[in-house]
Formats: sequence, C-alpha cells, structure tokens
Amino acid sequence: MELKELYKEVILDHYQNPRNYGEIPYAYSSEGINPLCKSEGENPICGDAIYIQFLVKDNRLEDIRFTGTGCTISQASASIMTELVKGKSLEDVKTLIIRFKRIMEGEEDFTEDLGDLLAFEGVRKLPARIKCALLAWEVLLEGIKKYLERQVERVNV
Amino acid sequence: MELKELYKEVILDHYQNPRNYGEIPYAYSSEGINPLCKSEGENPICGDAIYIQFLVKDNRLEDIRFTGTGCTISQASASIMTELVKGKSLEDVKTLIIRFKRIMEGEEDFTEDLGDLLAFEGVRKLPARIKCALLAWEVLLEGIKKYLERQVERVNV
Amino acid sequence: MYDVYKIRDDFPILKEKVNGKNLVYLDNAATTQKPLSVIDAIADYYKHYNANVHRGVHSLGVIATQEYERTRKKVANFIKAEDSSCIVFTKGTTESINLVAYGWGRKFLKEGDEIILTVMEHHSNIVPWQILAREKGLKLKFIPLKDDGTLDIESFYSLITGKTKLVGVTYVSNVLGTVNPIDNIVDAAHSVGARVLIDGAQGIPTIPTNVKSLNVDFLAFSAHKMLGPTGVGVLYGKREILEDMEPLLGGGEMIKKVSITDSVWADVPYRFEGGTPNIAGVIGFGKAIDYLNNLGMEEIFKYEKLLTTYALEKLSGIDGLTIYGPRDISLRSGIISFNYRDIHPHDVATILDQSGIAIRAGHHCAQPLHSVLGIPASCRVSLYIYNTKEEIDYLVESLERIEEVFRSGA
Amino acid sequence: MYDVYKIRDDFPILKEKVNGKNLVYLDNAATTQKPLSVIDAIADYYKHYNANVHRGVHSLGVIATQEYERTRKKVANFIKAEDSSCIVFTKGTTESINLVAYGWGRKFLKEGDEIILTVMEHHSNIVPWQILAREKGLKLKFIPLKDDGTLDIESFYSLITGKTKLVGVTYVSNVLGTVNPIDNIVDAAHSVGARVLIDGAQGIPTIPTNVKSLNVDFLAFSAHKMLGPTGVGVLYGKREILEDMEPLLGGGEMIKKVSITDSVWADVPYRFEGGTPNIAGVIGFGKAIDYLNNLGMEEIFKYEKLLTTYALEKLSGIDGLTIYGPRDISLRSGIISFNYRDIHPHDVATILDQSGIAIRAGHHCAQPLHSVLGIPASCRVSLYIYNTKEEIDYLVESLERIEEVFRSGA
Ligand SMILES: Cc1ncc(COP(=O)(O)O)c(C=O)c1O
Ligand SMILES: Cc1ncc(COP(=O)(O)O)c(C=O)c1O
Repeated sequence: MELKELYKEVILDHYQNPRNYGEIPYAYSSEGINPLCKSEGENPICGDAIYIQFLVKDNRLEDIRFTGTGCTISQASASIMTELVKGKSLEDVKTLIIRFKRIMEGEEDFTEDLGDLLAFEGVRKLPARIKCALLAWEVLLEGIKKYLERQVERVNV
Repeated sequence: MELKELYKEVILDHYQNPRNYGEIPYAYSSEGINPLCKSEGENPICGDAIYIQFLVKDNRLEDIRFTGTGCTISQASASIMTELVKGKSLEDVKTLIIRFKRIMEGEEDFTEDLGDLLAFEGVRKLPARIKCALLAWEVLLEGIKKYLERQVERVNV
Repeated sequence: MYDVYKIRDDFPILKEKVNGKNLVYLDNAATTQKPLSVIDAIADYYKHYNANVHRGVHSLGVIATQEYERTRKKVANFIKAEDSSCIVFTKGTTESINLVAYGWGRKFLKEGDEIILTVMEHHSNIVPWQILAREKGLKLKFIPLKDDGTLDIESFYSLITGKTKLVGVTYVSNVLGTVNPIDNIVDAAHSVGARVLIDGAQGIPTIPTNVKSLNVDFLAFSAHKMLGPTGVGVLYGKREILEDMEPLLGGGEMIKKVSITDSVWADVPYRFEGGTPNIAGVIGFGKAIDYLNNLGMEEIFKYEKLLTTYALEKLSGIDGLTIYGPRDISLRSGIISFNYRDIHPHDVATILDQSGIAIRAGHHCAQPLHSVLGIPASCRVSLYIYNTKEEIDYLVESLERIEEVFRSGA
Repeated sequence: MYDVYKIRDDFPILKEKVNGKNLVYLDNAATTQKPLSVIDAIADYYKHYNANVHRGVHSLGVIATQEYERTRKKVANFIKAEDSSCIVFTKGTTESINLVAYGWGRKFLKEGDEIILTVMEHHSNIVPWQILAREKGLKLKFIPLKDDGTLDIESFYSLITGKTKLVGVTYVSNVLGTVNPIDNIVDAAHSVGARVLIDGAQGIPTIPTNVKSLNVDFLAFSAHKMLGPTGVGVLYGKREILEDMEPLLGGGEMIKKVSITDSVWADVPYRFEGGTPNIAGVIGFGKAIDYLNNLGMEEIFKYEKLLTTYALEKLSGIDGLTIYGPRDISLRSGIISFNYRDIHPHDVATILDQSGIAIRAGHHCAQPLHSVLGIPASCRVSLYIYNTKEEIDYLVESLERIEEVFRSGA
C-alpha cells in the first residue's frame, strides 16, 4: 500500500487541525435537564487516549467536544467523528457508530455518503491500526449507553 | 536388542528366587552396639519399592535383607546386590555402589569380576529401566550415609 | 468414509521403526501424534511470520496476532462456546485447573466450604485442590467407584450439600476409560449453587462436546492430546465467571495499566495470558482442530467405539489378563488399562517395546485410583484416530508371547 | 570471524518480503527470529520421536526425555550454573518470576518486609510483586534513574535496609537498553540478607553470563528472545533455595506421591514442572543454545556493541530525534528507544512497516518507566546477531522520509 493511501490529506488535516477540540464550557452545560456527559477510553497498547464530552437535548447530540493524545489515526478519527455526529439523533449516531465499526472490521463496505470517513479506506488494510481508528467511536458509544441507562434509572425512580 | 539379552536367566532367577529376602530377626539385631539400620525408597513412576534392613559390625555389613515389590529388574537387582555386599566393609560397599551406578550410567564399563551383575548389560541399553536397576543400590547408599552420620553425631555428643 | 489408512499417511511418525519393528503407538492418552499439517504450520510460522502477538504495529506482528486469535475462535467453535472470549490459552490442562484453583477458588472459597472430586481424578485435578484446601480450610470429598469402574453417582448425591462450592470431575478417566455422566453432575451441582469444573483432557479429543448444552462452568483440556503441539492448553469458563476471576500470572499483556502503586487487569481472556504465549503452539493447535473437524468428531467418536470394542474383545480373550474399567462400551472410551498375570507392568511395557509397541506402564498420575484398585501400577493401551485392528492383533500376539520370556528366561 | 551474512542464511524469515520490501527485522527485544536448526529440531521431534517425557518405558518416551533433559544441561552450562537441577523450565520469564513470587515470596515474606525493584522493570517484574504485596502487606520500593538512564545506585544504597528481603532488577532494560550493575546490587543485597532476582529476559541473549560468579539467587529468562521457540522459559535458582520452595502448579509429574489426603512433592526441579511441559519447545531451545555457542557469546557480545555504536551514531544524526537511555556504549545493549519529533510512535512504526522495517511502538510493557520519562509511548529498535549496518542505514533513510509524509500529506 502507498503511504498516500494511509496518511491521506484529510487525515493529516484533521490531526493537525482537530475540529471540536476542547471541553464544553461549564456555563453552557449546567442546566439540570441535560447534564454534561463524559466518556473516556484508552488503547493501552499504543497509549492513545480520548476524552469526550457531549450534551444531549431532545434526544439529539446538541454538542460534542473531545481532547486526547495519540497517533494520527486515533486523533483524526475523533475529529471527523465529532463533525459527523453533531446535531444527529442518538439513534442515528448509534447506527453510524455501529456501521463504521462494521466497515472497519471488513463486514461492510465504504459508501460515498461517508464523507471524510472515506479517508480510512487505507487504515482498514492495517489491522493493527483499526483499533486506533475506532477508539473515539467506542468511547462515544459507551458514553451514549451510559446516558441512556441513566435515563432509564431516572424513569424507574 | 534381543529380549534374551535383557531378561537373562540370571535376572529371572533372582526375581523368582530372591536371595536375602525378608527382615532381620529382631532378636539378632537388638544388641545396642550395632542397631538395626533401615532404608527404603521408591521409584514413583513405576511403583517399584525396596525396603532394606542391615546390620553393621566393625564397619562391615554383617547382615542385609530386603523386601519389595516391583518389576523384574528392580527386584533382581536388589537380590544380586545383597549377595555381593554382604560381609564387605562399608568402604568397599560404597565403592561398589558408586561403580555400579557409573557403569549403568555409561561412564564405566562392565568387567568380568562383577559376577551376576554382568546380567545388567542389556538393561544398560534401556535408559527407562536403569532407574529400576539402581533403585536398591541408591536405597542402600542412603542407608549407609545415614548410619555414618549417626556415628559422627554419637562421637560429637 | 473413515479411511484409517489414508489418515495414517498424514502422520509422519507412523512410518518410524522402533527396535527394528514398525512403530505401533498405543500411548495416545499420554500424548497423541501430530499430522504433517500441524508440524508444517509451526515451521511456517517460524519461517514466514514469527513475531510477538498483541503488541506489534508491524506486519509480522499483525499476521501472528491474527493467526493466534483465529485459533481462539476455532477452539470456541469446536466446543460450541458462546464466545471466543471464554477461551483462555494456558500451557496445558494442569495450568488450566490451577488457574481455576488460584484465580477463582482462592478468591471465592472460604473455610468450611466443600469441594467434591472423584477418586479417579488425575493428579492435576487433585493436587491444586489439596493445596487450596490446606490454605483455606476447605474440605475435599471424593466420589467412590462402583465395581464396574463407573462413578457411584448415588454416593455423589449424598455427598453434595449446601456447603459444596465446586464439583471437579474428569470427563473421561485416563486409566479406566470411564466416561462420566456430566449432565447429572452439573444438574445436581447447580441445584445447590456449586460450580462444575470438567477435566476434559481425555474427553475433548474424542467426544463431540457442546459446553453450552452441558452447561459446565469450567472445562480444561490440552492441545497435545488432540493432535496439537505440546505446551498449549485451554481453560473454557463462562464469561461472567471469568470476569470475576483473578489472574494466575502477573506480567505483560495481562494488564490495562500499571503504575508503581497499582495495576488494572486487562479484559477477559487476556487477563489470564500474562507473558508471551506459546504462539507457535497455539497456531499449530488451530491446524489440529481443522484436522479433527475435517474428519468429523462424530466419525471419530464412532471409529473409536468400533476399535475399542474390538480391542476389549481381543484382550478379554487372553488368559490371565485383568482389565480395569467398564466393559459396557457405551460407558467408556478407548483407554484400556490391565495387568497381565503377575508380571510387573514395567516388564510388560519393556517387552512390548522390543516389538515396537508403545504402551504406558505405571500409575498414570492417578495414584489414588490405583490405591482403590489395590494395585501399585497397571499397563495402559490408549487408542486414537490412526490406530487399526491389525495393530490390536499384533498387540495381542505380542502379549501372548511375554509368558514365554518369563517361562524360559527368554 | 563473525560473518553476519553467513548467519543470515540460517534464518529463513530474513528472506521474506514485507509490503513488497525486504524484511528488516528490528523488533528483537519482543522476540527474535529462529535459525533453521531450531525449526527443524521441532519438526524432527514431532516426525520421529514425539512422546510424553518422564513417564514412558517405551523407546519414544525415552528418547524424548533424554532430549528434553539434554537441554536442561545445555542451559546449565550456558549460564554456568552449578548443576542442571537448578534449571526449571517454565513457559517464559513471566511464569519464572511469578514462580518466585508464589513459591518463594508467598512462603517466606511477612508483613512489613520490603522488596526493592527499579522503575525500569518490565511489568512482569512489577505486577507479581504488587499482587504479593497487597496480599501480605509488603512494601515495594523503586530505585529511580539518573538523567543518563542508568540506575541511581546511591539511592539504592539508601533504600536498602534490614527489612529488605528481595531485590528484583532487570539485567538489561527492555526500553533504555541500560545494563545494570548486578554485582553491586548482589553485594549490597546479600549484605543485609536479601535475595536477588534478576530478570534476564534481555540480558541473557547477549551478555556472556556466569550465575555462579554473579552469585545471584534467581535468574529468569525466555527462550524466544534468544533464537528459541515460544512458550519456553527458565528459572535458575540456587539449589538450596529451590529446595525450600513451593510449586506454582500442582498436578502430574511434580509429585512423589499422592493420596486422597495428601501429597509429597517431587525433587527439584521436577517439583516446579507440573503437567506435560512444552517438550518440542524445550528441545528446540537446546538447538538455539547450540547455535549461540557455535557463534560464541563473546563474539555475539562484541558484534552487538559494534552495531549498537553504529546505530546510536546514525540515529543521533537525525534532526528532531530524541533517544532515551545511556549514550555510553559500555553501559548499554542493542535496544534503542526514541521519539521522532511530535509524530506518534504508532505512526512512525506504521510508516516504517510500509518500507518493510519492523520496529516496536508503545510502552513496551514498561508503563512506570514511560511515566518517569514523561512520555506515553516510544519507538524501539532492538538489534540482534543477524542485523547489519546496511539495515541501520536503511532505517535512518526511512526515518528521514517520514517527515515528508507529514509535511505533504504523503
Ligand atoms: C525485561 C523483560 N522482562 C520480562 C519480559 C517478559 O518475557 P515473556 O513475555 O517471555 O514472559 C520481557 C519481554 O517481553 C522483557 O523484556
Ligand atoms: C485426565 C487428565 N487430566 C489432566 C491431565 C494433565 O494434562 P497436561 O499434562 O497436559 O497438563 C491428563 C494427562 O496427563 C489427563 O489424562
């Protein structure tokens, strides 16, 4: 494989200029109804780390930000993800996450509608790096799951 | 190797008619000066077991008897050993034991003066059975060592 | 169709001569022979993609990891486990059982708790529990045998109580060949909340097995007894039980995070695989499973029954030969132990070896069972997929000639 | 004369292509490649005399046992141990260290006792002690580093007290390449009656070693890091210490006697080798030692110094590349870790892999050391007997091209 295919300009751009990078301002998230959600994860083998904060309103991801350290792939993937999921309904976000996981694991194909995600076609050929590409997505999925569990608990109280 | 070489008549004879088999009568051994010495050992892999009793007088093996269960080789070897060592000085016995061990381990050769022990030439070619052939000898060596240690202790008291 | 002669062609060692005679290998319960595909897989790994697993970004490391993990999936499928994360690689049945004793037993068992084993267990399924029992003040109980060499299951029902926390039973006795009634044991154990550990070392190689329907909690077995390499074993455990277990070995690969003050364990099953594993062995094991699957475990099972029936019949015809273990073929596998007249098993084995026949003599790491049988040792013939009726005929002939040796002085 | 090109011919994998390029294998600290003689020895065992060891009367079992035990003698000679009964086979360094922790530490250490380790230890020499410390109430102390990446031996002298019962130190750091001053450590430890455990995983493969003159109490290492198979390790221990130790694994082969109520352990070293061992692996390991002996450990040591000097010089010339560990060649081995600009080690490794170069990226199972260095991960190049100056030149060229990728978007 050509390095070009792997380290596409899109990926390097997101790595060097990450979108939605940082934390959600406290003031913005302090209303009681949609509290700030946090989720974090690491890839212990690489030392990649991703921290995500998001706000849910009317079952939509109203805002999402991330910080992290790690390799190009993991950080670029997080940046692209935040752009793609912001504003979407939780259902749609979950569907996208699961779809991207399936694609990276070779069970589905890339399609044109995936936008910047298409840049990961090269990464898919490198099994050792698939985990890097998926890290942010796993962290967000975990976060959404925890959010939904809390909602259920709240209803049950 | 021919089976003949392994299960020589001498070996089968000693196996079927073990010499010095049994225990040393209590009366005979009850004088305080040369108490009855005992030693026992097993080959855990085969289930061979050898129990030896002996009497030392003036640093000679005045009497020796054995009992045991196990394969032809281990029992015949014990029988032949008792015949060879009875009456010998402890030094000579130790020398013979060490020599026989070296022979069986291939570090020395058999010589004509070894009498019935020559029957073990075939066994030497079967590493799995060398332990069987040596069991009684190890047990006796152990017994003699313990006897000598006790003598030293007695002197030191 | 099961073509044993074609199968034999896949096993290079079966062309060996031993003491000038064709090798007749009847010591399969100790370890089985390996087909060329397994031997080649190991060499291929070393020649083409040797690298450490789970650590490398580089291509060799990725391929090695994929192949290593592929075996985990194959093992899971082979025993119909719910998920490949329930499959822990160890160095053998012995380590697998010790892992249960240390990782689960030491954590969850308390003074006064009881463990039920059987008197036919291999030392591997006795000694770890004795060690734990001494440390923790546990009580070990042993299920006795009936006269036919099967478990006295009625006694088991009376031994089991609310204090019973674990029942550890061998799938198949490595001496008697007895196949134990796992379902009954699991039902009774679970009804009092006890866990069940199956020592599958002799069962998994020949009995088609579904751990989910058997509903066992732990299952241990060894690759080398089912065509695979030495130094590889498996512990299957139910996921939720494994999740609560402590590792046996602390070190690399089994942690998420280590600081000077503390560590966080990795997820199941990696938590239990500290240190560089036997990568070549695990990859070779994958090919062994492929080989068994290609033949079909049902076919293997049938062929072994056929051969065992034949062997039992022939051996029973020898004057002065005492067979231990059940005669009913539906209750046993292809492991047949016996004594021949008053000739010590070691002598029998040595004499047969002169004819190229490899059998085992001794206590087969089952001293308590031998005590129960009242014998210090026995001869053991154990059959596997490549053995033939002709080999059994030759065994019987050779056994019959032993008497001559002892009568004539050879 | 040391002819590296002739040596390379003995390693089939060095003819492999990776991503269309010749393989340049620089991940030897993870695992080394294997010469054909080792690969063939394993296949030979399986093709000609595969059988279980220490149990069989039959010829195959005898040959297998002899070959297995022959490796034990070779290992004893290789490290100049007093006796081959001081050599215990395990599945790797990790198991060896855990065996010391469980078999010796758990038996002899008591609340308040102290263990001294170093911050540069591999997780294998940290985690087992953390587990034991938690269980027993022991205190762990860590020797810090000096700025040049060597141990701060003065600190060590102030950490060691009458309460110190064990000092566990890596022979060679698997990240920094630092070679530690074992003699000083042994002297100081023995003067307070503490035992010394050396993690020799990275040292034994390249440094000619005499355990008797080093006077260490325990030494652990892995076959797979010195041309041998995966799944084989060694614990050397002084005979009288081993005699007092408990086994880690209970089971077959490690007992003298088992009854329903009790067991008697077998003699050293068999007591520690419960279960069927990795027979093929141990036999292959024997050939690996032969190979190293044929080259001569002194020669190997010299060649590695030469190559390391060259590599350090070349790598130091790269702009923006930070090397960790000592620069003084007399204080280090052929393991060189570095970071390149702000490019994540994983990206570096992936890009090099596209050129056929295998290096390691990550924390190398030494997270505490990485914390001390203040970096999440590093790149690691590790050299062994078959690496060449040309390979280092190619590495340097390829590293220099990485910047382009990042500047231009490839
Ligand atoms: C210094 C050191 N100690 C211990 C180990 C662990 O060795 P293994 O994985 O063979 O058990 C390694 C290698 O990974 C090492 O480099
Ligand atoms: C029933 C049984 N359990 C356990 C074992 C131990 O297996 P391994 O030696 O592979 O650990 C064996 C084989 O020796 C066995 O037959």
